[in-house]
Amino acid sequence: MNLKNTSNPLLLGLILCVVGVAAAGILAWFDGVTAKPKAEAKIRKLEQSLGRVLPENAQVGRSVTVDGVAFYAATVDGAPAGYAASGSTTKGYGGRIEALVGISPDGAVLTVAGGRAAVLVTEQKETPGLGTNVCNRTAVKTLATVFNGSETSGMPANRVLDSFGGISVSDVPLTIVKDGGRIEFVTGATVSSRAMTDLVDNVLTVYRDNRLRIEEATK
Amino acid sequence: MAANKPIPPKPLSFPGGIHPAKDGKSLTEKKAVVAAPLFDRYVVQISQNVGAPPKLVVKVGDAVKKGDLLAEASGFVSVPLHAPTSGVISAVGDAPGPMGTLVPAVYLDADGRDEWTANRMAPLDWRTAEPAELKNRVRDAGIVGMGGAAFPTHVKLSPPPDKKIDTVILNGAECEPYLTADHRLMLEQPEKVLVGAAVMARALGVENIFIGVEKNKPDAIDKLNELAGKYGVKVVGLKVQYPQGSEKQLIYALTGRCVPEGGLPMDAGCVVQNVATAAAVCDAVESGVPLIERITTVTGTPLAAPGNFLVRIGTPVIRLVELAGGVTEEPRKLILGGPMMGFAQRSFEVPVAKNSSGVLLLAASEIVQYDSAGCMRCGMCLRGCPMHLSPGPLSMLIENEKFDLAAQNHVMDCLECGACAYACPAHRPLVQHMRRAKAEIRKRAKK
Amino acid sequence: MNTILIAALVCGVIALVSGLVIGVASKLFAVPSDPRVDLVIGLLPGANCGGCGKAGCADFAKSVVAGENPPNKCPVSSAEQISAIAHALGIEAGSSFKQVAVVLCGGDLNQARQHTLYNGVYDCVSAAMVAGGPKSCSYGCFGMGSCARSCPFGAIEIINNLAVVHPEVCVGCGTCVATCPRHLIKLVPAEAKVHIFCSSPLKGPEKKKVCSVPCLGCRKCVKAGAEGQFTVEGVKVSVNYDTGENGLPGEDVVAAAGCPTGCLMTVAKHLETEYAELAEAKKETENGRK
Amino acid sequence: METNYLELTIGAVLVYNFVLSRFLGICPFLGVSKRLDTALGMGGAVVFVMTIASCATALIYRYVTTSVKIFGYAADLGFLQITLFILVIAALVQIVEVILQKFSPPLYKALGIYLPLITTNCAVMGAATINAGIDRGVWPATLFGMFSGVGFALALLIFSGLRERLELSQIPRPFQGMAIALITAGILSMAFLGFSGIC
Amino acid sequence: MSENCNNVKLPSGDELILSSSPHIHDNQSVRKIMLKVIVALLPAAAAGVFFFGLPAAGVILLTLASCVAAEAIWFFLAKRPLSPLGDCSAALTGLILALNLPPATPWWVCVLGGFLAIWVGKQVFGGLGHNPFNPALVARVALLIALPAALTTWTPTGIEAADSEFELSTYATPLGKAAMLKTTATPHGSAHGDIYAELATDDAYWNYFIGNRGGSLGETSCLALLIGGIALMLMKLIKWQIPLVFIATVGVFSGAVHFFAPAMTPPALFHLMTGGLLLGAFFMATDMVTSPMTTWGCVIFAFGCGVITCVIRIWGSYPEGVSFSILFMNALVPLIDRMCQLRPFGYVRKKA
Amino acid sequence: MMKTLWNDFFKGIWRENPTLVLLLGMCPTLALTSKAVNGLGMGAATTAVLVGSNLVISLLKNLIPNKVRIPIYIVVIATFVTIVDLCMQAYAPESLYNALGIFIPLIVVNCIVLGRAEAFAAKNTVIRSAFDGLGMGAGFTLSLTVFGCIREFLSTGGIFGVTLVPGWNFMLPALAPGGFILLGALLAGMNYLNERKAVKAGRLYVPPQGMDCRHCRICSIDEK
Ligand SMILES: Cc1cc2nc3c(=O)[nH]c(=O)nc-3n(C[C@H](O)[C@H](O)[C@H](O)COP(=O)(O)O)c2cc1C
Ligand SMILES: Cc1cc2nc3c(=O)[nH]c(=O)nc-3n(C[C@H](O)[C@H](O)[C@H](O)COP(=O)(O)O)c2cc1C
Ligand SMILES: Cc1cc2nc3c(=O)[nH]c(=O)nc-3n(C[C@H](O)[C@H](O)[C@H](O)COP(=O)(O)O)c2cc1C
Ligand SMILES: Cc1cc2nc3c(=O)[nH]c(=O)nc-3n(C[C@H](O)[C@H](O)[C@H](O)CO)c2cc1C
Ligand code: SF4
Ligand code: SF4
Ligand code: SF4
Ligand code: SF4
Ligand code: FES
Repeated sequence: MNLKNTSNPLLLGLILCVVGVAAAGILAWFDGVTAKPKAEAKIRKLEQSLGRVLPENAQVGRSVTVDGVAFYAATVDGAPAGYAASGSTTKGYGGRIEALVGISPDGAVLTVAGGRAAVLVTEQKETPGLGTNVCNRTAVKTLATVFNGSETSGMPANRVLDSFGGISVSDVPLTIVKDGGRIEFVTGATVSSRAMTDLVDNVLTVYRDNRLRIEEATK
Repeated sequence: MAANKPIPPKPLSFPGGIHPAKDGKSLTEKKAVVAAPLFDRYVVQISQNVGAPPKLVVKVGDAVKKGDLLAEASGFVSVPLHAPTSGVISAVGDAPGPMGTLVPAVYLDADGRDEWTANRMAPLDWRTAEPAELKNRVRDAGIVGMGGAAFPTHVKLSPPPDKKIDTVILNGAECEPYLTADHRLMLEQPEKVLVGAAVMARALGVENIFIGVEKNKPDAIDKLNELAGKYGVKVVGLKVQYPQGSEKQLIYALTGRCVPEGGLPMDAGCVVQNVATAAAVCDAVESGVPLIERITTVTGTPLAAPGNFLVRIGTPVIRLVELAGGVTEEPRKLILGGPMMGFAQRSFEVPVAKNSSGVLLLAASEIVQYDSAGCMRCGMCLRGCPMHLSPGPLSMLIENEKFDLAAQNHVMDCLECGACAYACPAHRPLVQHMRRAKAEIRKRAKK
Repeated sequence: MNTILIAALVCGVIALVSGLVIGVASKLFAVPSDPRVDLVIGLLPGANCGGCGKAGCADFAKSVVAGENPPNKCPVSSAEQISAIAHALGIEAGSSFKQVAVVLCGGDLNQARQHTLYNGVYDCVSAAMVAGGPKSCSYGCFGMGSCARSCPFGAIEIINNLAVVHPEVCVGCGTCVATCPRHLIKLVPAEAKVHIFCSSPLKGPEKKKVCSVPCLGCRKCVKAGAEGQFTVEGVKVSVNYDTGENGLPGEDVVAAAGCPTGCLMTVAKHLETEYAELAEAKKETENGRK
Repeated sequence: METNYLELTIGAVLVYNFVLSRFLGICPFLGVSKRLDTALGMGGAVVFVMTIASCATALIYRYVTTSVKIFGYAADLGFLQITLFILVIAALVQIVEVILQKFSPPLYKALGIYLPLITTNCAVMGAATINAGIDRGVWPATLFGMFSGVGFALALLIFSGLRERLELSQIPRPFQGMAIALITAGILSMAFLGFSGIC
Repeated sequence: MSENCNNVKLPSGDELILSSSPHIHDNQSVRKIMLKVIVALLPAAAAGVFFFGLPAAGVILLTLASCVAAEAIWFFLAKRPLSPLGDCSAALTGLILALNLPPATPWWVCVLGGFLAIWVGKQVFGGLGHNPFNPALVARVALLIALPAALTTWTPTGIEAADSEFELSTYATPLGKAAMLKTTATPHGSAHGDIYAELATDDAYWNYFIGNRGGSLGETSCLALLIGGIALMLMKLIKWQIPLVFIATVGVFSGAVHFFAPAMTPPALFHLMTGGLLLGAFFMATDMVTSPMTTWGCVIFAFGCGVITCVIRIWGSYPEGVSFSILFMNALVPLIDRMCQLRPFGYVRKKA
Repeated sequence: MMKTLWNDFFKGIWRENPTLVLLLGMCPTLALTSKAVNGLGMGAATTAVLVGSNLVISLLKNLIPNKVRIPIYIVVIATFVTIVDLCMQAYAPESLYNALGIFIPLIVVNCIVLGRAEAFAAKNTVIRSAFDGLGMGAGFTLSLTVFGCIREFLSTGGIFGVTLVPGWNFMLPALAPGGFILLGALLAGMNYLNERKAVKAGRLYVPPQGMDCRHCRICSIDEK
C-alpha cells in the first residue's frame, strides 16, 4: 500500500488522526508506567533537600505555611526533632532567594552532619562567581577525592551559611559582621550576604511569633 | 523649475570642501606669462575633446601651415583640430597619452617659419553677428573646455530648446593648488576674458553674466572689475575653498541654485565656462585664431624657474620642464593638471593638450603614499565632500566590489575632486575607488 | 484506562482537525508548481549563499528552470553537480563542449619590466585607470588579481605577479574574461593545451625592450604547425582555437617550432616554470635571511 | 502569575532576550541575518507567529491538557503537552501561510518564505513551554509570546545590521562566515547583559 | 629618455611614482590622531596615579603593554608585517582599558584584558577600523562578567585612606553606595529623599570633581577628563555632539527621575560627576570606528547611550551603565548609519 | 552492506557533524554546554529521539502521505520526546533534569531530528535509518560533550564536576556571551585546519557561511 500521493482531505485527516491516536495511546500508557517512579522521584527530591537540613533519620511529617514560610515538621523515632522551614527574601542582588532552614523545636538553627549549619539555598539568581559564593554549597571534587572515593555525602562547607549554625530566635535581629553582628559575609558580595541574613532572620522571627500555631498545626 | 526662480542672495560658498594648507600658488602667481619658443617637434593627439574623435585629414609627408586643419569634426559633439605651427607631418601613430596608454597622434616637425595658413578665418563683429554664426565659429576654432573636461564648447552653447538658460558663469575660481594660469590670464588679458563672456552670452541670448573668482586673487578681481561694466559682467569674489571651481559648487555659490542629482548645469539654467575658454572664444571671434595654444602653469618645487607659459598644443612636457629651468632636485611624480585632480604620468614625453592647465612636478618629500589600511570611519571625508557623499563607507563597498550598493549610495555623483582623499587620515585611495566604481557601473549600465 | 482513552480522543480529534484543515487548505489554495524546481533544488548544494545573485538556492533553482540563469551561475556547485543539473533539465551546458579560461600573457615578475612605482589600490581595474598601470608592456598582465578575485571557483592563481588559470578547476563561466582590464583572458576549448602566452600587437623589438618572453612574430610556430592551427594578425600570432580539420596544435608543434623566446608553451609547462621560479625566489629569500 | 505587564514586556524584549540570553531561536538568528531586509521580514513573521501560537498553546494548556473533562471523566494530560503544542503550532503556521497566500499576497510575499522556517524554531515552542511551565494565563501568555517575538526581531535586526557591516570588513580567513557571526553575537549578548536586573 | 636638464638627471620612467589623484594630502594621519588622544588622556591617567598611587601606574603600563603585545603576537601568528603597530591604536586601546579598570586590578587580569580587547574586540574583525564594538569596552565588560570579584574590588584614594575612620575592607564607589541604598531603601521608608544626602553634599561634589573618590583608575577626576575632552573637541578630533548630547541626556533623565521620585536616585549632578560618564562620553563613545559618521547619527547614538546609562543606573542590577550603554549603541551603529544617510548635494527625491 | 552502515553511522560523527559542520541545533549546543554533563545528557536524549523517530518513520514511510508528512513526523518525534521526558523525570538525577529544562521539549523542533526524518528516514531502509540516527546522535552528543568540557574547564577548571585546577574561576565561558564566542573560536579553528588540509590537497575551501540546510529542507520544500 502506498499512500504517498493521496490528497483526499478526509484520508489525510484520518491518517493524521490514526497517528495521533496511536501516539496518545502510547504516551498515556507510558505515562502510567512511569507514574510511580515519577512520584517517587518527586518525593525523593523533596525529602532529599528537606533531609539535608534535618537530623539524620528524621521523618518528615505535616507542613504548614505561616507568613509565607513553610514549616515541615520532623520527628526522630516519633519525638519532635524540629522543622525544616522554607523561606525566601527578595533582597538578593538578583532578586529572590529561597532557602531551607532547619530549626530545632526551641528555635535555633540546627547543625547537621559534618558540623554544617542547616541552611540550604534552593533557588537564587545571584551573580555567578560573586553572589553565588554566598549561596551555594558546592563540593570541590578533585581527582584525588574521586579516586579515593572520599566524596563527602553530606553538605559541603560555606563560610557564610555555616555561620548561621546555632543562631537562635534570641539572636534576632541578625546582622553581618560588617554591620556589627555575628554573621560572616563575603567581601564584594555584601548584598547577597545581607540578603541571606535577612532570610534566616525572617524565618526565625516567624517561628518565634507563631510557635504555638505551628506546633498545633503540624501535630 | 529652478531656472525660473529669481536668484536668491548668494552664499558665495558651498557646504563641504577643504582648505589645502599649502596651496603652492606663490611659486608662480607673480610670474607673468612667457610665450614658449618654437620647438622642433609637436605631438598633437587626435582626440582632444569629449565625444567623437575628429577625423584625420592629413597624411604622413603633408606640409601644413599654422592653423591648418589636421582633423575635422566628425559629429555634433566633436571639434576640429588645427596645426600648432607650420611644418611637415612626419608620422601618424601612437604616442603616450595623458592616461598612460598609447593614443593616436600626429607628429608635426616644425619648419621654423611658423607661417599662418592662407585660409585663416575672418574676424567677426560679435556685437552684430548672429548667435548661430558665433556658435559655428566656436566650433570651427576647435574650442573645448579648457578648465579640464575638454567638453566641446559649442555644444554647451546650444542647449536643447526645453532648457531655459538665463545665466552664463565664467569660472575663474582656479581652486586647484599650484595652478595660476587662469589667474595670470585674468590679470594680463582681462579684456579677452570679458569679451569671450559677452560673446557666449550673446550666443545663448542671455543677459546675466557672472565671473566667479576666489578671493585669493584680489588683483585679478580688481582688474576685471575695472572693465566689467562695459560688458555687463558681474565679477564676484568667492570664498577660498576647494573645489570652488567645480561647476555645481560654483553655480550654488553664485546663484544659490542646486544642480539636481545627475543633472547638468543647464538644469539650473546656467552655462559654466572656464575663463581660458572665454579668452579662446574671444580670439576665435575677434581675430579668427583657432585653439592652438594655451597658458599653462609649469610648477613644482623641483623646478628651478617655475612659471606660466603660453604653449602650443602638442608640446612635449619635457620641453616645458627645460623651459622652466630644469630641475634642481629629482622629481618623483609628474602630474598633468593640478595636484588635486591631475593625472600622474609615466613619461616626460606626453604632450600638452587643449585642457592641460598645468604641469606639476613633485619631489619625494612632498609625496604622501596611499595606504590600503581600513577606513577608520573618522568622517573627515564626509566633512570634505562637496557632494555630501560618504566616501569612506562607499570605498569599503567598492573594495568589496559591491557596485550595486555603491550606485545606490550615489557614487555616480562623485566629482572625483579628491577632497575626501586629501582629508583622509588613513590615506585611503578614495578617488581611485570612486573612479573604478563609476567605470564599472557605467559598464554594467551599458550591458 | 480512562486516561488512555481521553488522551487518544483528544489527540485524535486535534490531529483529525489539523489533517482535515491542511488537506482542505492545500486543495483549496493549491498553486501549481513546477516539479523540476524541486528537482533542481535537490541537486543544488543548498548553501543558500546568495553567490548566484539570487535570494537563495530555491530562488536560483526557479530561475534555472525558467531559463534565466545557466546552472553554472551557482558558484558553490562542483562541475559534476552543475552538469547533473544541466543533464536533468536537458540543457546542454557543459557536457559536450567544455571551455576553460587561459591568461595569454607570460611576462611575470622576472620577465616583464615594471615601468613605474605604482601606489594605489591593488587591483588591476583600478591600476589600469592610473596612467595605464605600472607595467611597461601596455598589453601585459598586472598580476593584481582582479580576475582571481572575480573567479567564483578560485581557478586563477597569481604566481610571480602573473595570473595563471588552473584548467582543471576552471568551469569556463567567463566571469574573469569580463573582468580583466587588459582583455588577456580568453575562453578556449578544454582540449587546447598549447598557447602563445603573449597578447601584445607591437613590433618585436619594441616588445623585446620591456619583456623577455614576447612573441616576436617570427612565425616559426606557424611553419611547424599544420595549416590553420595559427592565425596571424599583423605581427601578432595566435593559436586558432576554432578547431579546423587539423585540430589544435599539440606538444609536438611546440617541440618542432623551437620558439625563440618560449612564449609558445603548454599550460602545464607554464605552470611548472612559474612554480619553479617561485620556489627559486623563496630559496633566495631564505638564503638571504641566513 | 505575573501581573506587572511592563515588567513582562521589558523582560521579554531586553533582559531575558530569547536569542541572546535564553538561547532560543539561534538557528534563524544565525541563518536569516545576512541582510537587513530579510531580517526585517523574518522578524515580522516571528512576532506574528509567536503571538498567535502563544495564544493557541495557552488555550490548549488551560482548557485541554490541564483540565479536560470528557463524559465526566477528568484526566491529567500533561504528557500530551509536547505533542499537542507542536501539532497546533505546525498546523497554525501552515494555515496562516495558505491564508496569507490567498488573501494578502503582498504580505505573503514579505513573510511567506520565512513561515515554514518558524516551525522548526525553538523560539515559538520555547515560548509556549515557558508559558506552560509557570502556569501563565492566556492573556499574559499571549503578551509574553508577542514581546518575546519583538525581542527576537530586535536582536535579529541589530545583528543583521552588524553582519552587513562585517561583510565589508577584512575578516581573517579562518574567522569568515559563521565564526565571526558567532563572536559578534557573543559581544552583542554581552551588551544585553547590561539590562539584567531592570525587571 | 634620460635627457640632461641642467645639473640633475631626470628620472627615467621607472622611478616615477604613479598614483591616483589627489597628489597632495592633509597633514594628518592615524598615528597622529591616536597620539593626540593618548596625550589628551594623560591628565586623567596622571590623576589616577596621583590618587591611587603606584599600583595604578603599574596597571596602566601593564595593560598598555599587553595590548601592544597582543597585537604584535596576532600579526606574528597571521604572518603579517608588524608595521600597523605604528599607528598606536593598540596603545590607545590599552590606555583606555587601563583607565576603565579598578586601580588594584591583579596583574593577570590586566594582561588578560589586553588580549581580550585586541583579539576578541579588534583583530578577529580585521583590525583597525573594522571592529563594530569598542575593543576596550569589550574587554572591560567581558572581564566584569567573567571576574566580577576582581573587577568590583575598589580601593580608596590615598587621601581617603589616610582618613583613619575609613573601613578599607568594604570600600564602595559612590555609585556602588547609591546602588546599595537602592536595594535597602524600602518603598515606604521614612527617610524619603534624604537617603542620598550623604552622597550629594558640596564636599562630596568637590571630591568627585577633583577625583578624590573611589572608582576605576581614570574615571574619577572630572577635572582631568574635562581638560582632555575639551582639548579633543577643540582639535575637532571628536564630534562635539556625542559628549554633549550624552552628558545632557544623562543629566536631564536622571534629574527628571530624581525630581519625581527622590528616593529612586540621587540628583542629576551626582550622576554627571560619578561613575565613568565623562570618560565614556569624551573618550569611548567618541571612538570614530564604533560610532556613527553623520551628525544626526551621532546625536541619536549619544542620546541612546544616555538613556540606557540612566536606565541601568537607576533600575538595573549593575551600579554603572556607561560601558554597557556604549557597547549596546555600538551594535546599533549600522542601523543608525543607515537611517541617517546623507543626501547628495542636489539630491532630488524620486517620485514614487 | 556493512560498509554502507558504517558510512551512515560515521558521517554524522565527523564529515557531516550536525553541530560543527552543518551548524544545526544551535540552541541546545549553546545553552546546555556550560557543563559537560549537561551536554552529555542532552546528547543522549536527542540520540534516543533520533533513533526512535528514524526507525518509526522509515517503517511507516510508505503509509505517510506527502501532504501531511510534516505533521506526522512531528507527532512521531513529539511522542519520542515525551517518552524521553517522562523517563528522565522518573529516573534521571534531578539536577540534570532541571539543567536541561525546557530544552527537552524543544528536541521536537530541533532541525537535526526533523531533518533526518525528512532527508534520510523517509527514503531509506529501517536499518540504515537507525544507523543514521545513531551516527547523527553520536556526532551531536560528541560535539556537545566536547564543547561542554571545554566550557566547563575554562570556567571552573574542571570537567564533569571534577576540579582539575583548584581555585580557577573565570565565569565568562560558562555564560551566554562566552558560549557564542567560544563556539565561534572553535569554528575558526576548524576552518583553519580544514583550509590547511584543502590547500594541501589543492582544493578550494569555503568556510561555512550559515547553517547548512541541505539535510533538512523542511523550510524550503513546502514552498508552494
Ligand atoms: C556585575 C556585578 C555583579 C555583582 N553581583 C553581586 C552579587 O551577586 N551579590 C552581591 O552581594 N554583590 C554583588 N555586586 C556588588 C554590589 O554592587 C556591591 O558593590 C557589593 O555588594 C558591595 O560591596 P562590599 O561587599 O565590598 O561592601 C555586584 C557588582 C557588580 C558590578
Ligand atoms: C555626456 C555629457 C553631456 C553634456 N551635455 C551638455 C549640454 O548639453 N550642455 C551643456 O551646457 N553642457 C553639457 N555637458 C558639459 C558639462 O556640463 C560640463 O561642463 C562638462 O562635463 C565639464 O565639466 P567639468 O569640467 O566640471 O567636469 C555635457 C557633459 C557630458 C559629459
Ligand atoms: C572638483 C572640480 C574642480 C574644478 N575646478 C575648476 C577650476 O578651478 N577652474 C575651472 O575653470 N574649472 C574647474 N573645474 C571644471 C568645472 O567644473 C567646469 O568643467 C568648467 O568650469 C567648465 O568650463 P569649460 O568647459 O570651459 O572647461 C573643476 C571641476 C571639478 C569637478
Ligand atoms: C577619539 C577616539 C576615541 C577612541 N576611543 C577608544 C576606545 O574607547 N576604546 C578603544 O579600544 N579604542 C579607542 N580609540 C582607538 C581606536 O579607534 C580603536 O583602537 C579602534 O576601535 C580599533 O579598531 C579611540 C580613538 C579615538 C581617535
Ligand atoms: S572625490 Fe567624490 S567622494 Fe571624494 S570628496 Fe570629491 S565628490 Fe566627494
Ligand atoms: S577620511 Fe578616510 S578613514 Fe576617515 S572616514 Fe573617510 S575614508 Fe575613512
Ligand atoms: S572565472 Fe574564469 S577562471 Fe574562473 S571558472 Fe570562470 S572562466 Fe574559469
Ligand atoms: S589577467 Fe587581467 S585581471 Fe587577471 S591579474 Fe592579469 S591584468 Fe589583472
Ligand atoms: S536549535 Fe535551531 S532554532 Fe533552536
